Amino acid sequence: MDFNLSDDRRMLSETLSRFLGDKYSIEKRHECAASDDGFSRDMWNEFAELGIVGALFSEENGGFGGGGEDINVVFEQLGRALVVEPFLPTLLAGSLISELGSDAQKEMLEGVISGEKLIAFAHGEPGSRYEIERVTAKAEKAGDGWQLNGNKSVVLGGGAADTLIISARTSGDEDSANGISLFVVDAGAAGLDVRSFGTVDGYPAAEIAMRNVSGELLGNEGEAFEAIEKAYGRATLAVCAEAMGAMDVAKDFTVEYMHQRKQFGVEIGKFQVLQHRMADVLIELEQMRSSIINASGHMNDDRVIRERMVSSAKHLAGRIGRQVAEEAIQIHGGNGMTWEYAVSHYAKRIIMIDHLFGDTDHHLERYISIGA
Amino acid sequence: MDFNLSDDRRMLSETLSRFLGDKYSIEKRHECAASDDGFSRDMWNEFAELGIVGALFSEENGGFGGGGEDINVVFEQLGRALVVEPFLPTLLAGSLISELGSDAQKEMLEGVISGEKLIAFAHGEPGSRYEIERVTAKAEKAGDGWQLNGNKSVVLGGGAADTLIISARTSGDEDSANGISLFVVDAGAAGLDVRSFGTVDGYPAAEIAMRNVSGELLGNEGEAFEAIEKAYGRATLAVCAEAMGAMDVAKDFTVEYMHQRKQFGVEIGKFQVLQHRMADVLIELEQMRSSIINASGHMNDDRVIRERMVSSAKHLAGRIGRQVAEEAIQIHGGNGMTWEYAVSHYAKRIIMIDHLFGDTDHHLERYISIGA
Amino acid sequence: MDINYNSEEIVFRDEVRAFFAEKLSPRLSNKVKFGKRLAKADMEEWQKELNDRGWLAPNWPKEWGGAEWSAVQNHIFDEERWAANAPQIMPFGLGMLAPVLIKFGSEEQKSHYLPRMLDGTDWWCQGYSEPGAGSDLASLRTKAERDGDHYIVNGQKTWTTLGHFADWIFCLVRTSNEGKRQQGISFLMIDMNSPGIEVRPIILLDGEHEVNEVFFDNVKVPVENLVGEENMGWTYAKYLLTHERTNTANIGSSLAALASMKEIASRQMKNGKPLSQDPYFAARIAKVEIDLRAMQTTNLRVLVDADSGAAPGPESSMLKVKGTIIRQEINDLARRALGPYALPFSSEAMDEGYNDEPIGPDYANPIASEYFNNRKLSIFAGSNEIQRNIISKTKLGL
Amino acid sequence: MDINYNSEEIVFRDEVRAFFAEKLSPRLSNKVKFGKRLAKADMEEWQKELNDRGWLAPNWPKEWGGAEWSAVQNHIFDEERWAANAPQIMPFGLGMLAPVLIKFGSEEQKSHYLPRMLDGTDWWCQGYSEPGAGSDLASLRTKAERDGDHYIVNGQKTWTTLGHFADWIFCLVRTSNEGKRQQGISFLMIDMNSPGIEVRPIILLDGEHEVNEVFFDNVKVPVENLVGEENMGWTYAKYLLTHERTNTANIGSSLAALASMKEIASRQMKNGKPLSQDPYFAARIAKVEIDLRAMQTTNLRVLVDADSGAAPGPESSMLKVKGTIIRQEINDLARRALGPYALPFSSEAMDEGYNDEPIGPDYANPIASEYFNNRKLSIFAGSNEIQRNIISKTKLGL
Repeated sequence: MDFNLSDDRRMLSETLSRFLGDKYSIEKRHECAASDDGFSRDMWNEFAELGIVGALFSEENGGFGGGGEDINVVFEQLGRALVVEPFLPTLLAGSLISELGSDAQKEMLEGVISGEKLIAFAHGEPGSRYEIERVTAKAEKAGDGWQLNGNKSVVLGGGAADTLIISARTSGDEDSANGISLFVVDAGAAGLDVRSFGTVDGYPAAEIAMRNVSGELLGNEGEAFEAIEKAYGRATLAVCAEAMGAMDVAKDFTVEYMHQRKQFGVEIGKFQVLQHRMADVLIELEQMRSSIINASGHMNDDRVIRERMVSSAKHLAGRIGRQVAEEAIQIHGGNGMTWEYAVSHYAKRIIMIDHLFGDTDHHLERYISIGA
Repeated sequence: MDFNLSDDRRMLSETLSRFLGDKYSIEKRHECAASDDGFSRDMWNEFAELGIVGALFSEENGGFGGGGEDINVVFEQLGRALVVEPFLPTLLAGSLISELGSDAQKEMLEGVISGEKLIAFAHGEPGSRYEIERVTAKAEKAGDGWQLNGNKSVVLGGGAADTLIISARTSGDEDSANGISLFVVDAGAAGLDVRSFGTVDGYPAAEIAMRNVSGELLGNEGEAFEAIEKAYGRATLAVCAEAMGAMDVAKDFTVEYMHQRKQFGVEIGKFQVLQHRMADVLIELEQMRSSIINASGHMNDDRVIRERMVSSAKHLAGRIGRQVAEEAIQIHGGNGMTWEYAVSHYAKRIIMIDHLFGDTDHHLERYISIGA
Repeated sequence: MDINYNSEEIVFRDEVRAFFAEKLSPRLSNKVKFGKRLAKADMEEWQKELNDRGWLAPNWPKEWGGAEWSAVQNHIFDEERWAANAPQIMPFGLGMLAPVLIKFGSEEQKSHYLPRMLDGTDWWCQGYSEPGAGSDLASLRTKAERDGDHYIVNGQKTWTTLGHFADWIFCLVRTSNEGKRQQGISFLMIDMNSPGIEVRPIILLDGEHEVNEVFFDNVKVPVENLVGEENMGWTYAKYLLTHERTNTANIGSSLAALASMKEIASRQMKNGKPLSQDPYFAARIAKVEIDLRAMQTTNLRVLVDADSGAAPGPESSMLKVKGTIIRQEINDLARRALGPYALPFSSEAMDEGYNDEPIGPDYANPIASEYFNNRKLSIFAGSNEIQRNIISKTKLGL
Repeated sequence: MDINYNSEEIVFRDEVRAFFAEKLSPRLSNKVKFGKRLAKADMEEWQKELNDRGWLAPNWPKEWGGAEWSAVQNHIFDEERWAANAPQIMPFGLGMLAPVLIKFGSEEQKSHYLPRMLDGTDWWCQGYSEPGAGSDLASLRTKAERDGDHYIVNGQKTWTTLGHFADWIFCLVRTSNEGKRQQGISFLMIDMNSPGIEVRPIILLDGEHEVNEVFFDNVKVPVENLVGEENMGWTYAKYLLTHERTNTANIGSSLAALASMKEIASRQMKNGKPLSQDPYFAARIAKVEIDLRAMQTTNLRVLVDADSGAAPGPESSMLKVKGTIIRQEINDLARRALGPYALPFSSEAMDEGYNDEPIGPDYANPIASEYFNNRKLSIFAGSNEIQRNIISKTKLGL
């Protein structure tokens, strides 16, 4: 039993942390988020040069990592700086291409890892909520290829992606795990309508409508569910780690504020109720960290243990996240309500992560149903 | 809108309060609970003489009250003194006799109100949990009367009752609301096996086994459910009020202790965390009181509103009860764990009320299903 | 005991309902319902309707144009106005300054300022909070020095709600440093057009501008703008705070928000069924609904007491704490109900003229933003921590 | 990083399992499983088995008969012993006094007392707490005055667990009133058969006798029973408390209780189906299971750190707080699971000889009683409030 990072990963973590400290202030972050793309292509290239994108891919796919711990290390740092660049879409789509892609399809990963090519995964639909098996978009054979019709919603990084991986049903009922297929679609494809928007916490996403859009099959027809579940599992772990980083910073801001801010002539940190509430926050952050360790440690195990640990972590991220975010704002008082104080943006990110890949209730239910 | 007690009820409350203050110390209570019957027949006679039993019955049935507010007023005071005498069994069985009894059957109420006759209602079964429509005990016609077979569990006041009202199925599936009948059974009836025991919080109850026991029908055959639900509603309101009284005392003990007890040289009441936790207790006690007012105010309204308000109150009694009882013990520290400090007995009663007539989860679910 | 409204109260409620049905335009109620931004003109339009009916300042004495409603009537009106999605009346002039003027102001002040509040000539804002003060009001440092027949005011106020709409501000200012901190405070009315006043927006975490910082740089204020006596401002401030007793529990707001959240939950689908039928979500709804129903009765118990002359004491702290917890819980459930569609947010979509197709369901856009904005409820107007301190001190003697 | 036990740890775990399978009698494990009272003879029987295996004092140095287990080994043993329903080893002599003697005691003391702990000759109890002290240990008032080659001890100790079984008690006593409260405290070993000692039972809220008051009236204690130096007792006491670092999180206990509670929930019926399949109850179980699984890893992280030499600091406070919350939540779920059958309680049914048919299911009788009894977990051994104070001071610098 050993809970220390390997030397490689500690270096990765430190490199990224130092880079973000130098280059990614909260002002810079707001600037990236407020730009037309909703992120900075220059920053993305710098991240890629630094090898951070490659850390999400295995060596056989041209990267130098790709394991659960790599995801943890990278995303915790990204969460600490509220990075808006498209790591999450890259992880999602990249996992699918790595898992299912033909040699020809995998060729695009080189461009992804070098930062030249942006990818995203369009899966959720207006009526699917958090159910990953509910797919109503349809794909039909058309000549040599396939034609896609339907709608995809809240596609992370969908607006800037050069290539989209899109799920569509080729058979089965609309909530059946069988019969889902994946397609590689060029962003410029005819009939593809991409409407970009920002999320309330400042990240770029898009709504996508497809009318007879041409796509190329990725993996076997109708058998994509398992790979989708795995990719979602990896992305879920990623946002848990991202939440962990953001929560840790929000906690630090709050403790610092408790030292600085005076009320009735004394530091508010001297008020025992605030002390105890922060002690509880500290305890829960350790619980969060432990559950992430469990999820990443079981990332390559059997489905039942793997997905139960993923759902445990995401359940806690929602529950603990709300506690941490709300305490951070409350203890900052009015200042915590302002755009100016960075803590408010951390709180927003922490809360909104509850809406990615299933919220705290969804994952509690999933934990129960997978175990049964 | 008027939230004051009428003069009559204020007098009833004050009379009972004064009587309990004089005659029902915690030592006396332990003595009553530890006796063979699990309560004191002498005390019961005194309560009856004082008119407290009669307050639970309407004038047409020989009492002078019987409304939701009478139940509240009486049981809140009983809760304040942890009275173990059989008010609850009397209320349950008495409600059924009042509602369904023939003139001849109602004659026994005179003896009940005067204290001479003890009654109880045997309804729950080993497998019924909190479902009032689940009845597997069977009754079959035998000559002029009926013969009962089956088991009844945790029958409050069942050991000392002279007459039992017993539910049994005369038709329908084991969880059907239709087909349940009630029977008047003499405690000395052949084939009736009554095993008395005490509850963990000190109240007398019994397990009952029936083998060809003779009973007399109360009300119409197969149509008892509605009356049972109403009687349970009244009893549920009663234990909510009882919990209210017990919680209020537990809160008072705790506040007093916070004033007296010193740690690290200061009154523990000066510790802000304890102050805030008690402030929350105070707030929740007001919520509890409001929900009891709502339930008693709607006691004669349509089923949906009446039962939703009853279930609201019982849901809160479980949720708030746990908070109040656990805070009371925790703040009393080791002393709160001892038999000697009365607060521990209040905590036990508050918690165990959660197990009477449906716990906090049961009533949340019931609130939802009744509304839908 | 009678937990129902009596016949007079029911008549009143029906009158209020009829009024909203007749006078509240669908344009305005839709803006409120869908979380669109209200312009100053919107609020003026609605104030005029209320003023025409004599209900703009319902708690003023009749001689000044009020209606002398009971606390229960105020509560009924509040529930109905939320249910009807009517705009909120800004309380700074009508609900906060006015009672102080009526009780402590000169006859000249009353007859000048009160009518101008009613007819919308003067918009008021409030200058209580200062940077770094938070819930510790008495720590204020904005000072007013007497110079002939003027005060010269220097300092800064903050969290000034809708200060950018206001013509006037009433302020607590320090006129003396002697004695306890609560002494030496005066209550001044200041023209927002005075030279030396600067209003700077504070952008909240949801990107909205509703509060401001107000800076005073040698602002000249005529001495006749002093309310009551010099150095007695703390008394007036406390009167103002205890007078403002309705709505602390947010009952009307919570009832309306609960209904709207339940509507959302019945339209959002989970596993092919309405989310409202999901056992977990139904349990969350039921819990808050049970809490709110009890809170409504708790609030009415306090109000009925108040109408029979009991002074509103620490009960209002209890209403504040639990009322804001319930209100915030409803916001939390609303954002959860939306699932992934809580994420998209468009600030432009909150403008009246915005006509693009919404992203996701038409009710989705403001929901997450409201969740964040309403975190203020447990912070502003005396944080819930301060309220618990008050409860502990006054109700428990600790 | 590797979250699994390594091969040595797995070998050790299997050894422990095999040992329990072979040496723990069904009679004893059933008593533990069904919450029956353990007699002193039961504990002695089990201690002998452990001593024969060399595992009775696993943390002592090998020269004194210990096994020098790592923290992780201790954890593994604890999980396994709970899973096997083995009796708890009373820690007062073996786990608390012994480390102090080994570190600070004289050679004579070590060679006299340590073997007698192992072979069961001496049963020890602990004399730390005093009435009115609670978590404020240093406020102690029991005094020991030097009189020739004896101390004369007067005062009172309380919460003395199993004091009625004990041959010896180790006590903190005041030998000087000079300096700070923490100075002037000495660490004495006292024969429970000494004249002037009286043990009075404290009956707990569940009616059980497990703790006592111990009164000292001019009790003569030979000076050679002093451990270490006079007036240095606080140092030894603190060493004792920080040394006792395993089990703070109650992981083994909670895992076993969770398994047992789930078993109950699968046998109790609700609406014709096992309660464990009810969505509400299943959610409650899942929540605590998720918390516990994370806590297990949190605890192991701390233990692995401890094995690599890091001093156990405020982490043990964090483990204590959350660990007891989880343990108590499981107790709460167990009582809920029983429904109405949580109510009946028979004290006699907890005796070994009791053979009457149980009232309700055979697992029901002790459940509610255990819920109440385990409220102590958040009170004893430094209340959770004290632990949060420690966390705040040490981890947050507040």
